[in-house]
Amino acid sequence: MASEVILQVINVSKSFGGLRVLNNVNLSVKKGNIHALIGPNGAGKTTLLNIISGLEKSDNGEIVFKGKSLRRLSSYKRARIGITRTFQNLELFSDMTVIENVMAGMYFKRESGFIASGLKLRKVRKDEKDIANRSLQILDFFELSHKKDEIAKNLPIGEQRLVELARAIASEPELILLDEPAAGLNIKETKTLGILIQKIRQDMGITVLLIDHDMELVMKICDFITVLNFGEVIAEGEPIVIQKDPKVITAYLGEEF
Amino acid sequence: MTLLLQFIFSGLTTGSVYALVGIGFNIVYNSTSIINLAQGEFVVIGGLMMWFFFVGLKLPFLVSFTLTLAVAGLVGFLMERLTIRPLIKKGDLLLMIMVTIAVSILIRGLLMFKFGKDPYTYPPFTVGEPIVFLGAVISQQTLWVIGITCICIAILYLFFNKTMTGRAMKACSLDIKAARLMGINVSQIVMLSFIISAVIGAVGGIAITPISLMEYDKGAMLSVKGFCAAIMGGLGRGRGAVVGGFTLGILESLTAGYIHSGLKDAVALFIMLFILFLRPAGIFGRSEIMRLRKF
Amino acid sequence: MLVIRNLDVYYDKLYTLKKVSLHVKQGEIVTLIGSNGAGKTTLLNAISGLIRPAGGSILFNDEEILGKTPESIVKMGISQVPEGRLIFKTLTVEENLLLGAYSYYSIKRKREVKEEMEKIYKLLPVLKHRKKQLAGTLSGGEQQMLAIGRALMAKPKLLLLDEPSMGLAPTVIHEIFKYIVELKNLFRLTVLLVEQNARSALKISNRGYVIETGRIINEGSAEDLLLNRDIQRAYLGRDLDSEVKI
Amino acid sequence: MKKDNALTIFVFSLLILIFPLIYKDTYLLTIGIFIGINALVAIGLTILMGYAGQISIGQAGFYGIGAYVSAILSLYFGLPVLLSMLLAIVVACIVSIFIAIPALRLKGHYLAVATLGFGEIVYLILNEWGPGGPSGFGDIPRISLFGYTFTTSYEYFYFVWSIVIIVMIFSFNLINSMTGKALKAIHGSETASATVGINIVKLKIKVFILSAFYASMAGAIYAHYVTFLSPSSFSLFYSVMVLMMVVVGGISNLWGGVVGAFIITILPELLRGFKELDVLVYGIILTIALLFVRKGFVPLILEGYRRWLQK
Amino acid sequence: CKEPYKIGAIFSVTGAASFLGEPEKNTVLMLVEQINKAGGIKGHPIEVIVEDSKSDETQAVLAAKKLIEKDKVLAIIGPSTTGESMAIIPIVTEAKVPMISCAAGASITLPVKERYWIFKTPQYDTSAVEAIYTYMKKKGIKKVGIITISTAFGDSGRKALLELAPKFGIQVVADERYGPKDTDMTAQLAKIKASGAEAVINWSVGPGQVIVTKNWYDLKMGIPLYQSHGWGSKRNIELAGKAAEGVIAPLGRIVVWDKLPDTHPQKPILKKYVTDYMARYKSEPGTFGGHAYDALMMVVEALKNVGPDRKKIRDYIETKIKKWPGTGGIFNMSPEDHCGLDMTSFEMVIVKNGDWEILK
Ligand SMILES: Nc1ncnc2c1ncn2[C@@H]1O[C@H](COP(=O)(O)OP(=O)(O)OP(=O)(O)O)[C@@H](O)[C@H]1O
Ligand SMILES: Nc1ncnc2c1ncn2[C@@H]1O[C@H](COP(=O)(O)OP(=O)(O)OP(=O)(O)O)[C@@H](O)[C@H]1O
Ligand SMILES: [Mg+2]
Ligand SMILES: [Mg+2]
Repeated sequence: MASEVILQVINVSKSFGGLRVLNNVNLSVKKGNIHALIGPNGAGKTTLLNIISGLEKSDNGEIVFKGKSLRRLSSYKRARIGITRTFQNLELFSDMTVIENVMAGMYFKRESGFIASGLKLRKVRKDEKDIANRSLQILDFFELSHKKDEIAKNLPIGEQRLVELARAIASEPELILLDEPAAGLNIKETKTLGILIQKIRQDMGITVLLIDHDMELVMKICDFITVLNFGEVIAEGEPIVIQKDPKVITAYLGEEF
Repeated sequence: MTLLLQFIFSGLTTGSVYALVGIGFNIVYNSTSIINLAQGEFVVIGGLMMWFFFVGLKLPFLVSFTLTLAVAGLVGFLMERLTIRPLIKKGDLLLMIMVTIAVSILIRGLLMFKFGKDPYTYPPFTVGEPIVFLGAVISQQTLWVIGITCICIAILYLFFNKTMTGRAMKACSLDIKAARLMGINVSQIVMLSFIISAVIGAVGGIAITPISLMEYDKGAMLSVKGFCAAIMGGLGRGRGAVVGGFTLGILESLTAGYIHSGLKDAVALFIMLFILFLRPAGIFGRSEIMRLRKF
Repeated sequence: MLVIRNLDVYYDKLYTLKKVSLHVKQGEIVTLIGSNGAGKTTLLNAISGLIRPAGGSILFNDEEILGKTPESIVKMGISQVPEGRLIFKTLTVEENLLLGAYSYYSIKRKREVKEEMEKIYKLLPVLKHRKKQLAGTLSGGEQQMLAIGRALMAKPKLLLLDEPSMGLAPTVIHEIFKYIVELKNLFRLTVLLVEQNARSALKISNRGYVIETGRIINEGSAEDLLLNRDIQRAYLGRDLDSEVKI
Repeated sequence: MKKDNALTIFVFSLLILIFPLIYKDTYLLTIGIFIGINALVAIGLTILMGYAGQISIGQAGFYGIGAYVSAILSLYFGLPVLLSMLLAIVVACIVSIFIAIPALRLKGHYLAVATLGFGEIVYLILNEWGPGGPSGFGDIPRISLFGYTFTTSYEYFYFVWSIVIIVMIFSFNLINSMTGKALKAIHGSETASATVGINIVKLKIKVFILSAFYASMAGAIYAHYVTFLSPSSFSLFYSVMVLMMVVVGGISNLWGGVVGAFIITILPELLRGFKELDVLVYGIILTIALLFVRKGFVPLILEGYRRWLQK
Repeated sequence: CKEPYKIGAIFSVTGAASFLGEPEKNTVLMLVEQINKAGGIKGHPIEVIVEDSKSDETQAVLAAKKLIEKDKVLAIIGPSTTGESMAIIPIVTEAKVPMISCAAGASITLPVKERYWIFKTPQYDTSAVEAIYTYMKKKGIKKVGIITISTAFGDSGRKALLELAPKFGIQVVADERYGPKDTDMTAQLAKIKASGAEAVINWSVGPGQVIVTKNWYDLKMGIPLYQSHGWGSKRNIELAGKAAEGVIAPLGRIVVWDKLPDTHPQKPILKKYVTDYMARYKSEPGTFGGHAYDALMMVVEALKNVGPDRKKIRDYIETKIKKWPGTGGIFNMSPEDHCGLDMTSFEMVIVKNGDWEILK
């Protein structure tokens, strides 16, 4: 796989009040990799993801995506240049249908504006048709098309997670950030999810940065792992290396693994 | 100097009323997340019922006072049982707020029916000349109002931060299901909050009527100003409502004094907006909390 | 201790639980496994009184609790760690824990509450460090710990756990399970556990039930279930397991 | 627009067309005109609240700006009425941008108070500096189209309702488009909307402008129909009534604005018989309506209609 | 029983201006009963359909439409406020229905040419102001501070006060305002005190005038307080208590009817009206109830003489209401004046020992 770096986190620190949550974190994600970020609860993983996606500002340091600093870009602009994400505590548009959720993910791809939409010009109709079709394709990919008209919040958690993933994929990102996608899924579903993530990387060429506590999943699908503890990177490497790293075992994995 | 002081006293007088209404808002907000826009009507009920018992029926002061609070509490109780309770589990805040508006119209209709449209008043709690301080005058009744306001926030502070019932109330506004899983009787607690806020509103009404008279339709204005006060100070925070209320009152009287009395409300509101734009969660509100809750 | 007979629940005229019967003896840990949407959460909510079943009976210590309010059920000693945590986001960690003790709190028992809180802090030290922090700003895992701690604060006789391991780091799961077993051994705490991670759940359990589209389809001792081939394939992810292990 | 919406609007337009032909009563027509005017304001608020999830208790402000600016331009500056109406709308839209930018940082009750504050400020300014001050001013010219001046209630009725129908069509198109989905998305989760590339601020501002557009248009029509303006028509009370219309009609459906405007406008007329007690009865009816209809009348009607179809 | 004559009435029975609409409505209901009991107009009972405009112009428009279209009334009395009157003028003019407004604004009947169908019974605000200023001139007061309520009532008073001051050699040194529901006016009064004014004039109705009086008293301003003609209700004296002592106001004779000489042409009417009203409603009709009295009686008199014809009613009122004693004064209508009253319809009255006393 190519070894070009797509995302670089350089010296990022972050405090809340007096609490230092991230401390000079450095991290590089290679294009085409599935990269995992693991660590104990409260280590700062979600915070780092928030900083990358622009929901939170870092105190210092820099995020570089495809060679460009993201400092001045607000969240929605980062999405537009190719970084989307899912959330640890689901953030679905819960009163919208499944397909509407996915279509919303493509919002910025449409070409027609506010007034044109109200007047329903021909190009608007075409635009919308395209978007609806593409959304259906994506739902097909996740085997969710039979539920396209259900209200999102009525789905079981597992499927909600998939819808969120589909929504993130819809905007055709280059990098997708997944925050505990397997939480609340049973082993079977987790396995399907693993396969899906691999397919996303394979078929769509999307780089994945993933957080999860499900070690079976992480060890199985990831190319590279970064371990965070108390806001600092304590280990980095391939799964086999990390599994055996004593620091990681005491801080995170426990003896059993 | 005297003039400035006089303006401030005047602001304190009006501000304390806003503060009391604002506190009432906070209590209900803290247990339900809704703004009870009938809060101003409780103040009116306080003033008018006090007149009814004290002047109309010529009962002794304390008896009238107690009876008035009882009536207000009863109205709060009925309002909660009949209108809020059927809706609260659905959690549609907007609907509940609209219902409080409808109830306020209803209460106003009732009060008009009973008391007509005339203003009412009765003698101040303590008779005597107004107090002169550095040339500025402040009436004794105003001191009463301010004192009562202070006592109310002190009690409420202790209640919400030191007692389990207070905490339980806050829990109810956050997540009804979870609150029930803690063993909290949500329906009772919400009822309690309506009663307390009604009683506090009525206390305010009893205290201000000698200063500012009371008529059946004063409630809407009080609700609006109290709402502004509560928001300006930061919703849910007792001292927020008080600081908000006094700020609003003093802003109004300073504008009236130094800028233009015709625009005093406009200027005060404008400054309120400005404060909100600087501090979207109000003076004492925490933006973290704002981020964590929808309302 | 808990006996459920022929419980029926429906949402919108569709059966979610159909004639479910199960029991949990005092001092037992019983696991409920089943796929997404099988009705596990619904069952726990029915026990807690959060939803009204259409028929059947739920006996707790030989007393019918079906139809009682959640408040009174909690007071009888049943406490739940709900799905989705449902912590009070804008209250502090400490306030959340205190509210856990709401059902028996009184001035006189203040000390008891304090002691209980210390125990929770010892089990989950993170919470102690964060006690003045707003619960909603905790990390996902920390919130899960708080939800568990809060339920334990109630000093329940019967603890209902709905996916307690969600979002928790492996070491923490381990700690919590260990603690629950300890409580069971020391105080004969009874536990009904719903868990996606069925294997580790069954490991600490005495017995288990398998629920599928609202019906109990299998039950037995934990060991039996762990060894059952169908169950292994469906819920324990045996084949996945073999692929991963290197 | 979806097919059933198109059909409903078509049937509705027919009804509007024939109504004045059957009822030749200008009292009813006048009520109809006010319903139409209120409906315009309510539709704007329905989009703002029901779809974008932004509360506003300040629509009277835009309504007032539309009315006053248009009246002043045509009366004192002698501009043609249509031009002054247009300019009034432009002014209201510009004002709305200045309000929206800071206000939309706020949410929930805070946003409610900020918009309330805005509405009150407009009212107080009209009261202080508007022509005639609190007493108001009259003799505002009537609407004229291509040299033809509208004088009768018929003309105003058709004029108002044609605009309502155009506005409905535009609004339906809008909310069924991608823009509508983005609005609902913002309502659902702002964080998530941002991370899928929706420019929340810009979109919110646009809807805010749209609602100001509708409200000021309604205000301008009001001014040139009644030909007399005083600030009291643009007080907080009006904002609250519009809010009530939206909630009573049903916040989640555009028709809610129209139905709500109908109910809230006509209710006081029906209650004229109660004389003294009308406030009380009004309060009781509102309370009961809210308690029992909850989601608003439109969803209730739709539900009934669906049941009826199934039979 | 013959067919009734229908007359429409639009009053602000509720809302901000209910202080006007309430006594007006009461008056009309009482009069209708009396007239019908006395046999009506040549055997025709009269029927007055009272609509509540809720102090709102839109509602007034609807009410006017209803009265004209549905009830086909012969004439309309009211509305109570200038704004509502202005709002319905185009409608009644178009429908050619005579209207006698109960609001004071000059623009209601001016320019008379355009207000062909419109009359009004209240005195102009300017008349009340003239009465005050004339009295002040006599007392040698040169500088006044004015404080007015920010409603139409206060505003038109304010305009008149500012406009007429130079004519009387009076200087307005402070011009303050307050809202209809304000609870404290100390700040404004303190400012007036500091401005060196020799008298305060408050122009308002409702609780505001009592609060101003109390604040004026508490501040010990040391200068006299004048109120508008809205002050004429005993309740105000009761509410303000001892603070009201010494307050001066131009009031219609209706308030001090019992202190008028028996020879005064208004006295019999006032006596009957006030005593009947008090007996029935346990409160005073005040100046405002009187406006409705005058309006209705004009229509009734016209009906008596010309019968049920809108145009004839109008013509009768314009040309035949001369030296006509009403509650508000002696009316002299003419094609140039559709109001017919001037400042002589007011008396300057001071509060002494909790009662009114006419100042000479
Ligand atoms: N607004 C805040 N104020 C104070 N502390 C905060 C705030 N937000 C997060 N924290 C703290 O920062 C730490 C890091 O949180 P973060 O959500 O990044 O953890 P995480 O690694 O994602 O953990 P988990 O695996 O449990 O999800 C936590 O200890 C949390 O309590
Ligand atoms: N409020 C509701 N209204 C309608 N249907 C519901 C509701 N809650 C749950 N259901 C349905 O009831 C069924 C059982 O849901 P339940 O939440 O009990 O499943 P679960 O076994 O806990 O699943 P999970 O593993 O996803 O937590 C599901 O099909 C779900 O869609
Ligand atoms: Mg996390
Ligand atoms: Mg579940």
